[in-house]
Amino acid sequence: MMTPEQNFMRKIEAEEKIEPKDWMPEAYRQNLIRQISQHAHSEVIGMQPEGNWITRAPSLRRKAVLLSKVQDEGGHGLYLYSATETLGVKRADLIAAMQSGEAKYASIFNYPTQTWADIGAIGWLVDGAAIVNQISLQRTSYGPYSRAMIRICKEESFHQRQGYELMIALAHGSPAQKAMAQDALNRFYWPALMMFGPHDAESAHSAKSMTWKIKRETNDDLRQKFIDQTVPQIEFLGLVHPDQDLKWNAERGHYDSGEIDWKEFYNVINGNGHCNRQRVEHHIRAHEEGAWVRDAMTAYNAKQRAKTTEQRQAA
Amino acid sequence: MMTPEQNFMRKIEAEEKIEPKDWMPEAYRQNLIRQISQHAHSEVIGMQPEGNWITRAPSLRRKAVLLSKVQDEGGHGLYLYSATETLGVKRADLIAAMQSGEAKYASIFNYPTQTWADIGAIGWLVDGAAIVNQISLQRTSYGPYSRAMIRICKEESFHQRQGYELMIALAHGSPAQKAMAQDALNRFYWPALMMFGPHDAESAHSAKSMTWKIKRETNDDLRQKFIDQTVPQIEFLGLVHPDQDLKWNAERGHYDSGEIDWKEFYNVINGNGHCNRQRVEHHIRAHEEGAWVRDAMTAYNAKQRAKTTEQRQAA
Amino acid sequence: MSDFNLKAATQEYATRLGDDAVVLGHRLSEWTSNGPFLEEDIALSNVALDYIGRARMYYTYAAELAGNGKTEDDFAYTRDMREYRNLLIHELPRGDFAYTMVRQLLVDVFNTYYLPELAKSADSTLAGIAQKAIKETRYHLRRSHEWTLRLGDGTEASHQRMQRALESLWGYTHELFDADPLELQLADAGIGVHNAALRPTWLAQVSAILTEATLTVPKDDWAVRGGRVGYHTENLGHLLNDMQFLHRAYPGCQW
Amino acid sequence: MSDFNLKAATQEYATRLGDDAVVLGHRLSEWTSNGPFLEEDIALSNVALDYIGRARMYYTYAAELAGNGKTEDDFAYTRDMREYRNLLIHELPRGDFAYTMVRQLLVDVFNTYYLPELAKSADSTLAGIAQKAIKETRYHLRRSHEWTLRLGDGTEASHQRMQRALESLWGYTHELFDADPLELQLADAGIGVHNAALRPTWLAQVSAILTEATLTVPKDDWAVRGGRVGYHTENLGHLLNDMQFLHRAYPGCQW
Repeated sequence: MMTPEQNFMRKIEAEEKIEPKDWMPEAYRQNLIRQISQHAHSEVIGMQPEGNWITRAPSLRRKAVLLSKVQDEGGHGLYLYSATETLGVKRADLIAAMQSGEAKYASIFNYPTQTWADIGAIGWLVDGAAIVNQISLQRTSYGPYSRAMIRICKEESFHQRQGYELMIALAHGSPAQKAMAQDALNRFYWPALMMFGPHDAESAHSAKSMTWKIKRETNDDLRQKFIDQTVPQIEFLGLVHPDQDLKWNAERGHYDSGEIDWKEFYNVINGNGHCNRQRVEHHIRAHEEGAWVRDAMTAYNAKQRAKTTEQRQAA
Repeated sequence: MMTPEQNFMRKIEAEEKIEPKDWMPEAYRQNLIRQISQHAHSEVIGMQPEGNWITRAPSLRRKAVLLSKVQDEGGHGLYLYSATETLGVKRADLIAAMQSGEAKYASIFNYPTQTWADIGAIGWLVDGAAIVNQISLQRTSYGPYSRAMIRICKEESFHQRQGYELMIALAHGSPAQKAMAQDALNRFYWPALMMFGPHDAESAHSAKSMTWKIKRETNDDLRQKFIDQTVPQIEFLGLVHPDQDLKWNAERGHYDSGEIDWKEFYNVINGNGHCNRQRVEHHIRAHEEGAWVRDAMTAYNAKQRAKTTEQRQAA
Repeated sequence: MSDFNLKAATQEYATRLGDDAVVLGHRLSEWTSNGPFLEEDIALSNVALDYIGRARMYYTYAAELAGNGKTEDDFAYTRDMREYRNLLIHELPRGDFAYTMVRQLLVDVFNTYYLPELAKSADSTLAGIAQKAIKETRYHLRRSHEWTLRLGDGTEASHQRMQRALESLWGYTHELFDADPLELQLADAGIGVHNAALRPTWLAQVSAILTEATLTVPKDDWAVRGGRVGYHTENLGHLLNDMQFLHRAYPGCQW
Repeated sequence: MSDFNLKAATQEYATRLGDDAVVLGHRLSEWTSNGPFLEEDIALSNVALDYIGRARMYYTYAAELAGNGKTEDDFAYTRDMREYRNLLIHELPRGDFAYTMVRQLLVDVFNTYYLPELAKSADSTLAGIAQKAIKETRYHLRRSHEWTLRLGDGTEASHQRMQRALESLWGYTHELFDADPLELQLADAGIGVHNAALRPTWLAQVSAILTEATLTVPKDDWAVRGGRVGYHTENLGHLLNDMQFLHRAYPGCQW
């Protein structure tokens, strides 16, 4: 007979999903909680930079599309919090950890949205990078996470197309609009590349995650996919590629690219981004402003339960 | 020998000012407290409708002029609170009475400022009407009030010229600007006439105030002055006079004018104006938000006094 | 009323309804990422979306009737505050969650009666828009009704906030039942709605819900009016500054 | 540096200083009718006015150097957020009274050292503007110094607010002492200021005041930068929406 550990690894090898009630190593559970909740926080915090432009969207159609997109991100946050909760933690604790800075969210959301074109760039590049990662995570070993990814990927692809379509409108618009698009591309391209995390050699959580098939592809492989797919998209827009060192490597069948400024990456992660404080403070403020609402719900529900009990006892 | 009452009336007759330490009838004192504090509240509440456009003034010069004007109104509020305090009341109590609705402010400030032209119309018409009244009040019988009026009149005349000058820029500007000016004139002309209060026959406080020379001219006389002075100003702007019944009366040497819609006047006074609630709530909010600042000042001053005492005792 | 006038009146009417929808949709959208918890954040965004959707349909129809090549965005983005014709209740600030929910209750109950009338319009486009909106409104009212109960009969603090919001908003409800000659003529022509007639039913249902929620129906002792003649509170100007800035800063662009 | 470049650089420099002033002046003006009591409301409006005044002088000089018929208002009202060059600390929101006062303290002490250097500028216009501003700044600092003492050493609540504001703002102070090649060259040319050299004195004085006010000098463990290259926080966009809306909605008008 197999030990639980052996049985667990057998399933992993056999590409069977691990389900909430299955035995799993504690480190696997912790690793998943960290990763899925971080993903959930990213969806929720990601509502802010785009939310910053909802009231200013320049057409009603764009306003509806953006509002709907930000709403979807909230929905993704919900799926992912639910998926995390299957691992035996509570959403309230996860949120507290994010608010205290103990849990992270994707550093990309610490960049400010400065112009309307940033909404396009985020949909196209940031969601685009996220999808490359998420497609690979559809095959992740934990069942609830995998199913959440499948569901999320569909919507994200839709968002990415909308973002790119917004960029097309700008890039093919007036000179001022085109400049706005180029500027947004310049600012978001490199941070999007950084979304895949450090180079494989320096990635803290990678090895174990690969063994357990939580992660299915390495940071650098995923990043390369994104780099390759983005080149023709930039060309179609008629914009200048922000990476001046970009070159097609026929041998590798991939684009070689310039060096990422990791100093900048760690700089932003370590609290020197424009919005690190703002994002968390915004979340805390909304949460605190909503405390009386949540209290009232609890009180109302308690009253209703008491009434029902009374009625039953009277009957 | 004269009784204090006789002596008081003698001074009034002789155009001598009544000063804070002089004997005065209690009704005179109460009447003054009501009138001067209402005037003070009007200056302070009047900061809001104009303050509404400070961040949106369309040129830096206009922004500076408007900011400076609203600041002056705060200053007038201060003089007038000080003048009221000479009658043995405290500013905090006056403010509380205004916040509770017990004390009034000029109903004109319950009208919203909807466009930039309203800033011009308020300076020109509202300050203009106020000045007509205040010039007459320079001769009011209570010394501190009279001196405050003299000081305030100078600044108000300056504000009125600036307001009128703003209207000239609009009325002589683009068609859209001219339409904006006409619209503001249409909305503020009648409320400005109402600022002088009900017709003399219906004015509650007038008779006694005239006897005591708190008021020096009747509501209708003051209103007539304002109507007459405004006609050539509207003509110079090239705008249409909002009163279609306006006609020169050669016999009286004054303009006859259409009937004021007193229903509208009482409607706004009685709480159906656009901003009645907003103005008071704004004042209360700012006051409450500032409570911790005032508390800290008090605490700090107490600490400093304690230190000084300690040092003295040690010396 | 000649045919030409009827068309112009219908265009004006569609514009008014579009203004109502876009302004309230905008206010609701201010909740996105600011809700009291995630589910509610999403739900509020959803209601906002319904209103933006209605605005688009009404404006598109108004543009079609105008027949001068204008689009929905010309209506939303290039008219000044004084040209907007929304009823004032829609432009009041977002406020706290109690304020938002009380406003929704008042407006949702109104729409529950107004839209079925509009759905009978002799104008098939307006009838079609109303028909679609009825379904949305059913969901909106279910929400605002439930929240009114929860918050009214929740904690002492939530009760107070709800009652205060109710007192602040009540004076703006009278305008919902006003009609100027244009709207009266359209109602008589079977295109618009005789809205004054809806007040008793509206009041009865609102009162019933408020009472169930342990809240007190305010006195009818004040009323603020002016939206349909473009006489607005100071809030609308700031809303339009936000909404129109970008569109106006780059005139003539496609987005 | 050729004469022509010097002129262009000076124009850019005057624009930057104008941006700093207009943005902070705008923020301070948001206090008008919102102050904690009337005297303070008036005083804050007064400081706001000083900054608007400085902005006008700097922009007018920039316009003169540009020599293309542009005016101060073209600089203030027609440039986008990405073209603004103010240091970020000036664009951060108004915040509460503690936040406003801590920012003023940090900026006022800075100006106490910066302006006397600028007053020695070989460019007599810049020197003249600085000379005028020195006097204002003396008054500003007296105020922010006193308020820091009162609020820092007032109640427990006011102390906490002050310390929190200080922690939130500290990371934005580093940018005050940065200089790009343009500003370095201007400083070398005797026109600008070697601002990096001012930090030790600034830090000493700020620290002394904070300590006197029983506040803790924050750690230097974070810094946000970008204002001088037009890389702004999300706050500036909203500020400019407000400020520029009317001017842009009616292009080409005189006001």
